[in-house]
Amino acid sequence: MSPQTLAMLAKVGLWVFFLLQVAPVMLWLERRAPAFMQDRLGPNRVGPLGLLQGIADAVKFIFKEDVNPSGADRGLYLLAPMLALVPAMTTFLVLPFGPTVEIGGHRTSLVVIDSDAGILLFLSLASLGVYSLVLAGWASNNKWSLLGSIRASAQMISYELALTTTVVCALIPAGSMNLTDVVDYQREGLWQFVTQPLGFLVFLVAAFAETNRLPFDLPEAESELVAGYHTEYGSMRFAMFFMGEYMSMTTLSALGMTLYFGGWSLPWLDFSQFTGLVQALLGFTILVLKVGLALFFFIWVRWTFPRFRYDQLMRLGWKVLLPLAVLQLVVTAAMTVGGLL
Amino acid sequence: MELAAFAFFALLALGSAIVVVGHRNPVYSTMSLVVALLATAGLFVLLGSPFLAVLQVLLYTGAIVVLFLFVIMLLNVGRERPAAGRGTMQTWVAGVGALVFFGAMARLIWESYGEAEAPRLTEEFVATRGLAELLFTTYLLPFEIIGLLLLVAVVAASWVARRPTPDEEEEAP
Amino acid sequence: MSALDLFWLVPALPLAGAAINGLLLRNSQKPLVTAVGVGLPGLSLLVALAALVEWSASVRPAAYEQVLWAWTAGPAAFDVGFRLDALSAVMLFVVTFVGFWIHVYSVGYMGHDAGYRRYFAYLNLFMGAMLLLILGNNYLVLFVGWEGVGLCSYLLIGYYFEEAFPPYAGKKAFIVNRIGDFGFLLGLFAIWSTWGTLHFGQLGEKILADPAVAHRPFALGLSTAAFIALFLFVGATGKSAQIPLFVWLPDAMAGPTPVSALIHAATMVTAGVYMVVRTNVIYQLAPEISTVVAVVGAATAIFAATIGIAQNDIKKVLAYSTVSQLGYMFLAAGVGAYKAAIFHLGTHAFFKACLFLGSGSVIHAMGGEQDIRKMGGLRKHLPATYATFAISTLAIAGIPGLAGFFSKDEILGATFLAHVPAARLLWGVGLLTAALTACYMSRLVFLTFFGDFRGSHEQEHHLHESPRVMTLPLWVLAVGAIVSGWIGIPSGMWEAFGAHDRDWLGHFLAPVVAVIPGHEAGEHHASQALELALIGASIAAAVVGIYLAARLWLRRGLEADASFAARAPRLQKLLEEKYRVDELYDRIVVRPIAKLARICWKVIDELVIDGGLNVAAFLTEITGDLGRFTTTGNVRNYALYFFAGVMLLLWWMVL
Amino acid sequence: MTVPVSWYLLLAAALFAIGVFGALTRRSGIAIFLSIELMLNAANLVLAAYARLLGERSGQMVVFFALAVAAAEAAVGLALFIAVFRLRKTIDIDRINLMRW
Amino acid sequence: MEGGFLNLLAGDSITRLVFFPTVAALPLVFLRRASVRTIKLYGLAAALVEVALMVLWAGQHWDAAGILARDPVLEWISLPGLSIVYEVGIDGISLPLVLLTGLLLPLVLLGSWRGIERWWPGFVASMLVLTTGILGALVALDLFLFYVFWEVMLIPMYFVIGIWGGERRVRAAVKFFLFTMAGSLVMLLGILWLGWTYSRLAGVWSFRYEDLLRLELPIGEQLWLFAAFALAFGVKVPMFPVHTWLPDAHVEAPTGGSVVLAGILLKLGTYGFLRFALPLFPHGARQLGPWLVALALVGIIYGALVAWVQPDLKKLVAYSSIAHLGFVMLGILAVDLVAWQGALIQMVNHGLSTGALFLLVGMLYDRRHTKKFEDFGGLAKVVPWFSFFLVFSALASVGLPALNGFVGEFLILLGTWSVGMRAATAVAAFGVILAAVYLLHMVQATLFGPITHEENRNLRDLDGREVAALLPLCVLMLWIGVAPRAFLEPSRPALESVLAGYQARLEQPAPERAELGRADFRTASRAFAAAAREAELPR
Repeated sequence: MSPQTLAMLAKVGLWVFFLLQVAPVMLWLERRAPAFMQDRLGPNRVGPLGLLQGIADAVKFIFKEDVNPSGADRGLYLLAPMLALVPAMTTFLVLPFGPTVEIGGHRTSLVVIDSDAGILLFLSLASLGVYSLVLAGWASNNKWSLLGSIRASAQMISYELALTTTVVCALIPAGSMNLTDVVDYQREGLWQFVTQPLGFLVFLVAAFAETNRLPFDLPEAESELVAGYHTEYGSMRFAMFFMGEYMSMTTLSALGMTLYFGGWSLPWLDFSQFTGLVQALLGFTILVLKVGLALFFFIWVRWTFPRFRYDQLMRLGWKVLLPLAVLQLVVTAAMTVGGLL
Repeated sequence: MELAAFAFFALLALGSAIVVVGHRNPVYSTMSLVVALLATAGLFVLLGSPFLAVLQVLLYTGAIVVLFLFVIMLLNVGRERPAAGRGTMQTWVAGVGALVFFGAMARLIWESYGEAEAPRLTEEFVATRGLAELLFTTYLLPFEIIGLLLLVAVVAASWVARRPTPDEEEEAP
Repeated sequence: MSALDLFWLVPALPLAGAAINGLLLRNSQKPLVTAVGVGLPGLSLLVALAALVEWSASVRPAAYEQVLWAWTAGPAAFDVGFRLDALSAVMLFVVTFVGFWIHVYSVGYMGHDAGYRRYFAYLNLFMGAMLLLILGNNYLVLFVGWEGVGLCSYLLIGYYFEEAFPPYAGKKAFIVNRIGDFGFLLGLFAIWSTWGTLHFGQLGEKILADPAVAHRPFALGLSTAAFIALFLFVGATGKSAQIPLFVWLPDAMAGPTPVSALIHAATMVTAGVYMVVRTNVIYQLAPEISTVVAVVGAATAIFAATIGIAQNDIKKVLAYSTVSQLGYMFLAAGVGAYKAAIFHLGTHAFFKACLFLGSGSVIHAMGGEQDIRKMGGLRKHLPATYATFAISTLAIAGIPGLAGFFSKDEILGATFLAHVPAARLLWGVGLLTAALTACYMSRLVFLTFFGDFRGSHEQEHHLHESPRVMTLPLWVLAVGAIVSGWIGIPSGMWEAFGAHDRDWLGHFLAPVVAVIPGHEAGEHHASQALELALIGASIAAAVVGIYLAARLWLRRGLEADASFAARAPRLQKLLEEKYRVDELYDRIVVRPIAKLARICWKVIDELVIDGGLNVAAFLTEITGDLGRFTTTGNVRNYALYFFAGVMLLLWWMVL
Repeated sequence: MTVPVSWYLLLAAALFAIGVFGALTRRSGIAIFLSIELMLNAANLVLAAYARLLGERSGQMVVFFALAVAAAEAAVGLALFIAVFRLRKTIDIDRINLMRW
Repeated sequence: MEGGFLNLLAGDSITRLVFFPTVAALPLVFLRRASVRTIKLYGLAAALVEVALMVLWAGQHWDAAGILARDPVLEWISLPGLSIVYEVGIDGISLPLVLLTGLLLPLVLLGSWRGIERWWPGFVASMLVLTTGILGALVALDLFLFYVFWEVMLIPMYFVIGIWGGERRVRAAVKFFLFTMAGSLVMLLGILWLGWTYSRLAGVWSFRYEDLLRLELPIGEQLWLFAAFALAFGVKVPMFPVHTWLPDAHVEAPTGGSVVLAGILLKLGTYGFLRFALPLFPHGARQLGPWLVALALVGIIYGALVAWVQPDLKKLVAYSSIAHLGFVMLGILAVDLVAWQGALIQMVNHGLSTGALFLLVGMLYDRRHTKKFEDFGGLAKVVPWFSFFLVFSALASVGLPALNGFVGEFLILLGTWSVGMRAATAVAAFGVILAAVYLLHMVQATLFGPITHEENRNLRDLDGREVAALLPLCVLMLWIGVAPRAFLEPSRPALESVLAGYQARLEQPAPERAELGRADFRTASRAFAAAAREAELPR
């Protein structure tokens, strides 16, 4: 087994481990944090501070009977939840969590795929996420679901534009689609949320929409569509959507951090003083912490804002965010050309 | 190694393609088209342009095909009713035609290239940079035009698909 | 400013009169209309006379030319110009003089007619055209007048257009004339293409310069001269009502009587003769055609005379006599006696005009009645008319001392002595015609003025002599009918009585008749005895004719006709129906053409051509229908076609 | 070992042929559309293959443009389908023969 | 280029003459709400202005030599290797027809005053645009341009017949359209062939009259091309077998339409022969000439005969046009200066007399809404002025000397005879007889005889407007008849030069393969050559 393969496996493992933890943790957090905000307890029976609540839920999901709604298109009905995981489980491939380091006499960059088209890969994989929603909604032969998925796909396609544009903005100064370069660029200069506040804002909102989080969670708006595209899903399949959503939140947050908050780096912290392995772990930890903050922010927002109406959503996406993003694009391009960045 | 990859993707592409044209259920067709496209993307990688591969995924699978699905749902297209009557004749002609076409092309290709080896992939051939330079120098004008085209397409689409005004409604048969 | 400079006024004045009367004046302004309608022709008469005097004083015998403006330029350059020479001088006098008096007469005759103004407009127009005809210095102007008079005769014949027949008659006249003009035109073309000019003077010079040209074979196996002569003569037959184109003249009597007098007796119908004489140089170079002219003339003369006997319409009789007299003139022209032709033309103008006006006076008195069977004994009621009518009749009959005698005798003499085949035969025919003429004219007189009145009572009741304005012209013309003969007493006659030749008109017209080098045969002088014999013959003919008429109609009145009808019904009917020539033409010419026309329209146009097109259109539609089946409206089919196309392309490019 | 480019071409031809067959036989407008996309894809493959064979990137450029055009075409085409569906309540093209006679 | 064109349009130019009517037609779009009367007056005003422009132009450019100006040449469509130019000019050949067109325009509007009931703006606009098309075709010196105008001419006429015509108007309009198209498409092929041949020899495509005149084509090509052109023009003329559209078109067309159709459009055919078909393909013309002569003669006799038996005034006049145009064709095919002079003047004559006749028929139709002979008779008593004008025009049409018709016919026949076509002349002259037959038939059946229909007893006589429409025509008829020289002379030099070039090219045998003619044959029309030197293409 060649060292390259070994390193590769190591990186992937690291990510997968992390991502798998996200869901239960978030499950807990999603309960406790609002409780904390609303000055109540939240789940605190299972384990200390109800920390094991997630485990319990997981067990519940696993052992629940899974039902196949009548008239559902079985194949797709089954396929949909798995697809939900695809983007989440793949997009991290291009996220760097450290500089290029020397481990065991082998130089390796701390990113799974160190590709020129890295960010594109991220986006394209992320764009596959919509399929799960669409298929889920369609396959489960339920008009609520269908509506939900239609909304979802429309919403995601719309906001992808804004998102992608802002991402491009973030890439321009670094002059590379390789996220490693982006991070390096921020390490030398300012973090980009300073230089591109507008872009960051748009990115943020778009990210919420992309992940169907409040205030943009219309696809699964309980009050209108019961639960949207995954109305008919239960047990593990539902859990998959669940995990998919959190994972994509995570990866998207990670992307955001990488683009606007210097990714794995910290200011005034010189990695080169550590050994390779330490660098790797340190970088990863920093990234995870940042992502954690972001996730908390997600929850925070969720319990802060009311839900948008569908037409408002669309209008916001097309008539506000997209223009703003384009504006940012122009500005950034101008500044870059002008040498300000 | 490459051979294996090629075989994998090629078979995947062919199989899914057949499903695309064969399956009665438009959603299945669409999904298998996605697969075919992804397979093609893989082939693009093998052909030394990861950039194209990524674009393929981003544009086709990410946007276009989603649009298809979207429409399918919007119109709630059910299973296609089986071909009947004149269709069969059509089918035969089409099938034979397709075969002949393939035969002709195959012969043509084989006679022209046979086992011709492609030059080894070089770093700068694979690199996206070269492509970018080409895009923003030689192909700048087409690039802009394409942009325009897309704009027009969007406007046209939104116009065509608009909800018909009452008077148009009544002239609908 | 001499009169000759104002020469152009001669035709211009009547034309102006026509314009004024036709376009400016109103029906209500009758006096003014009269003043213009009669005054301007009178004026032009005066100008003409002045010009004649001045010309004969200064220019004569040369011709006076006056070019007004260039009609066309370039290779085919023609001028609008006038020519005054002996020939046109004679014509000018006759036309203006007779014409003027007929205008005067019309004032009375048409006095009560609603279309008085229109009538005078037409009449003036005619005068103008006629003057153009005779004064033009080239064939083009002549042709302009030629057609102009044709137009006027058309308009005047159809003057009473509310009735059915007159317009028809007018149309007939115009079209028949057109047929003649067809020949005339071709003749002109031949002249122009041969000698490159239509100018009388230049033409004469050119021909005489090299007569050989005229003998070159041209077309239809004829020499140039023959061709031209023949076709010009065709024109003449049309205008002057000769066989075969005489049919229009009798019908032309549908017009007002003064018109018949002016146009269809005195002036227009003689245009053919004038033209032939004008072209005598060519005719002299084409003896064979001259013979044709003579024969046609003679035939027409006898033919019309025979018809004249059986007619009962006073104007018809006169019409046929006109035809036959015209025949005389052509006979003369044909045998080369051009002077005689013109001479007879002049005399005839007087007495025939007088006769027509007289008949008009009779008709006037009879309240429009024209049938002599309803007349009789008018002598008492219309003394003046009777007197003048009788004089003219004697004149036309050829009673010695009167105009007709001299001219007719000269013609007969010339014919007898002419160098044409069967001259004697022609002479015989002429003589017979003379007798017949005397006969039917006397019949006319006897039936009209003698015997007792056969008309209805109210007719008899308001029989009255015409007003002075009408009788005066009658007298004037009657006098003319007497004296006009004296100016041209033929040289033959002088010789016959051993007197010195005082043929003033002959000498006057001499320069007109071209002398062809190599043709100076001339008419060889006959012996005195022969001349006397000839004179006697013609006198005898006249006397016999009158005697016969007296025997028959003076004594027996209408029974004469009846018994004749009883004795030879078929012949009588044939004559009364004018040999059914009209019917013949109708059957062999008009109907077939009409039929052809219908066939062209209905069969060729609508059936063949349009039908063919419709067939084509139908085929197109069929193919379209077939093609239509390919457009199933099914996209996949279209796609399949498209794909097939691609395959073909592929096949073509690859394999 | 490497794969001869002609194989890619053959594959593309096969894909194209399949697409053709689908386009000609399917009744659902959407399905036909999918087949067409398939053909387009095959064409892209050919282009890329030639780019590879000739070591000339223009082919890839063209693919790039082809993608964009495909996007436009899809947008308009689908819009058309929607419009047609509004009128005819079906996108079974055997039932949509407005162009008939 | 546009700038150049606009400058021309603004300046004192042929272009202005050509396009003024169209420009004048534009405001009608906004006048849609205006009252009919306003529209009529506006149209009339525009027409009169056009006439004024023409007269001024003619007055300025008049030249004893008859060489008139041409506009500077503009690049119109210029692609590498292909230059189609906008090139217009007037010489003695086109001038009379141009003036005739201008003259007829206001008269047509006056004549249609009452006849046209609906949608005057459209009618006026059609007429104006039609005028532009006609003038354009008359002055175009680039065959491509000529073809464009040729078709432009077609469309308004199609509408005029199809919208304002009688009850079977559409059929007539379509028939008219198809006939003309069928012909002109073949001509288009011919034109393209010429351009292509030229490009083979000169390396660059060109459709300029100047350039194409240099082509010396082999006899075969000449035959085909001449046939193609002859078909197009022959349909327009119309010559015998392809004439059947004319009666229908005329019967259905409104008065104005008929006038323009007979007055000018038909002349475009004969003009085409004179300007293009003969000079471009001398040998072809010489070989096919006799056949066309035969057709022309058939047309003369045939048209006359058929006219005679028509039950309908308008149809009679229509068929008479066929006969008259037959004369013109005969004259043109005689290839003789005199004959050509006659043909040219005869075109004008026919425009005047037939125009007047159609106007009169229209006026009668306005009063009685019928054109059948059996409904008339004895009108002379009721409407003397109408009768006067009718007889006058009819006589002019008959070819009575001292009226215009005679001048043309006489010169034509004279020329035809003098070039040795005697039989033909004889036949044609026979046609003159028939002309008298049918026209007098018309006059008699309409005006003379007893009044058979009571409703005819109290018809209105012509009013001032109608007289105003007729008087100019009649005056011209008389004037041309009495003193044609003034009308013949200006065009003689142009005709002479065309004739000279034609005969010069005939002297050389047709080459085996197409070639560019030598310089001395360069242009049949020296007049244009001269003008061309000033206005060469800005290279």
